[in-house]
Amino acid sequence: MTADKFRHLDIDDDKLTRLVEAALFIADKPVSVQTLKRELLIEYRVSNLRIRDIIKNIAAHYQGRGIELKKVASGYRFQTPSELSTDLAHLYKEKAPKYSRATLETLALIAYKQPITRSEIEDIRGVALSSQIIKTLMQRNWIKTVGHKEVPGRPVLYASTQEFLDYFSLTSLAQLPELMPLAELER
Amino acid sequence: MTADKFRHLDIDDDKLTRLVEAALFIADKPVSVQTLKRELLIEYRVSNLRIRDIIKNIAAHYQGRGIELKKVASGYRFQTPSELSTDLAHLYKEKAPKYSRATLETLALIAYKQPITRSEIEDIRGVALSSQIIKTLMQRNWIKTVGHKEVPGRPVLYASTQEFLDYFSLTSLAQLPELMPLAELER
Amino acid sequence: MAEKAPVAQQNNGKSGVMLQQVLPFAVLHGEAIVEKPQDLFIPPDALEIILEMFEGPLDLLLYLIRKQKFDILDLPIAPITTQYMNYVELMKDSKLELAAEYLVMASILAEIKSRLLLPKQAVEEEEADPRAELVRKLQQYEVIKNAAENLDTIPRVERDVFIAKVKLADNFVAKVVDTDVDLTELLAALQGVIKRTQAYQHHHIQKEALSTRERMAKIMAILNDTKNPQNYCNFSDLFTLNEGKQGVVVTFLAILELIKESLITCIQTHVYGEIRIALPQS
Repeated sequence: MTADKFRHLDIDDDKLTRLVEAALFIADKPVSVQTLKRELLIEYRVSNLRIRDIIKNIAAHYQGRGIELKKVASGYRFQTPSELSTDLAHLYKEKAPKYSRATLETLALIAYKQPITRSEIEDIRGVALSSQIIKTLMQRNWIKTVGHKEVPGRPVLYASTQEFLDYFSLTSLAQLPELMPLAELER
Repeated sequence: MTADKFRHLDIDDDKLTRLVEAALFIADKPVSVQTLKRELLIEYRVSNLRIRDIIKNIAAHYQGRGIELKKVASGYRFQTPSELSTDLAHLYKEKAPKYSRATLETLALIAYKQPITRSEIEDIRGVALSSQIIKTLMQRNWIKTVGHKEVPGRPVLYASTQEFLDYFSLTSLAQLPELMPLAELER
Repeated sequence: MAEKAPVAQQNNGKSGVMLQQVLPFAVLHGEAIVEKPQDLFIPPDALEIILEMFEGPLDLLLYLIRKQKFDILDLPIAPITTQYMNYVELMKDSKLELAAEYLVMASILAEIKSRLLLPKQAVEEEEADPRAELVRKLQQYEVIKNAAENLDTIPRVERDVFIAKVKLADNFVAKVVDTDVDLTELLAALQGVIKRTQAYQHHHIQKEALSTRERMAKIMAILNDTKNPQNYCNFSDLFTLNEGKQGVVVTFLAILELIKESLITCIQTHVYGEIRIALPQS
């Protein structure tokens, strides 16, 4: 056990549940177990395992309610179940942004084939890639640059981000739908 | 009953609870019964009384949890119970603003010419000293009062504290000018 | 129907292909388009929409192949090329800016077609199918096209799921973290002060003065200590032996300086008695 002068208070399950639940609700981005332990619970003696158990209980408590506790790439967050989306859309007069096929194809290429260069994207799609698309994806924080490919010109390599996974409520890239099986593709 | 051609669908209590709960959670501002009826439940046949009952049940469901349903002037909203504020504050750290040049000079003067009165500090700096600066330094526990100067008005004398030395990892005040280039001092 | 007639008439002279009774299925930049490529569905509104409908030559080719249920692995180059060319011609005729990629693809198709038409020599070398590279590209693109479509169906924040927002209680106050101050900042401030001191008072500040000042503050603190209600102490108590000669000198200088500044007074109640240092009686 680490001798941490801050972690000296005991906390019962009831209070721990209340604090964790409140923290998950007020955060403006997904909250990880580490964040809960390091920031919210800095004064309390509590293990990661116990925090995880508490989260599991909270998630169970919200089964079948108007909101659900969802694990995404960068942590846990409360969101509405997707089956309520049609009814809830009435509340939102501003429609969610729509993305063009070009943008979605570029995003799919970066997500599935990362790290990938711009010219590799252009090669597969068969058309030039507009800078606006890369800019949009960068501004949304869905893609990032992860260095340069060591070929002439040292082109930038793109990869997807945690925010991308969060936005699509995924915990990891492995959760992305499987690519169409085409045995001939992988030579 | 109004003959509203939109309101034709029936909705059971379970679904109504889920929708109202979700709406209360995702709204940007407090939600009124009217808003729920007019915007969220536009398609359903449901009375204000029934919506109010559902809200009452939701509020009861959150008794003793990490958040509570609160009625405010313009409607209902979820917020954290006030008794959790102290613990939740750990999640939101606010950096205090950087100290001004005036504050740092005042601190340097107190350290260097202690014990010193406020008007002596003003004389040297050539400008009036705001009370806020003294307050800031006192709150930080970097300066303290060490009595009064026996001149008319008996002004307070300020000196630096042990905490001030500790913060800057100084063993004694004598180290302060030593850290400066001697040329600077003797010019 | 009535408003379409003048358009047809107006375009009568411009388009040679057009028959008098035929209504154009699209009008673009004032020109009527009456012929459409075979097997290519063109929505009646405008050709620009068609151009936007396809993400490039690969997308268009895939459309043509899938539309006619051709086997992508056994690509019938001749009909596909004809249809593709029809489309490209149509786009060119309607003066739409055609992306260079479409023309490049046209020449690739033409080249494949001509190579397939060449009389088959005795199989001296195992030459690869001229279509192979194109087929591979089409497949590769189709996979990504499909992946993008799937990606678009995943529940998405703002569109399908909404994130809960909960307000903090009214009494909530964020923890304020103290400002960091770097020693160099303090020293810079000190330099500023010293410059001012010299400018205003022509003081010569020496290193010694500081420890005397520190000692002066310490003495004042002792006299003002709440645990010392009489506000005095014995002269001898102010000296600490283990500080050595230098410490004694510093303390003594501090006492002299404090007396000079009328901050303390010395009291001796009887001859040879203990000297007491006290705050001046006001």
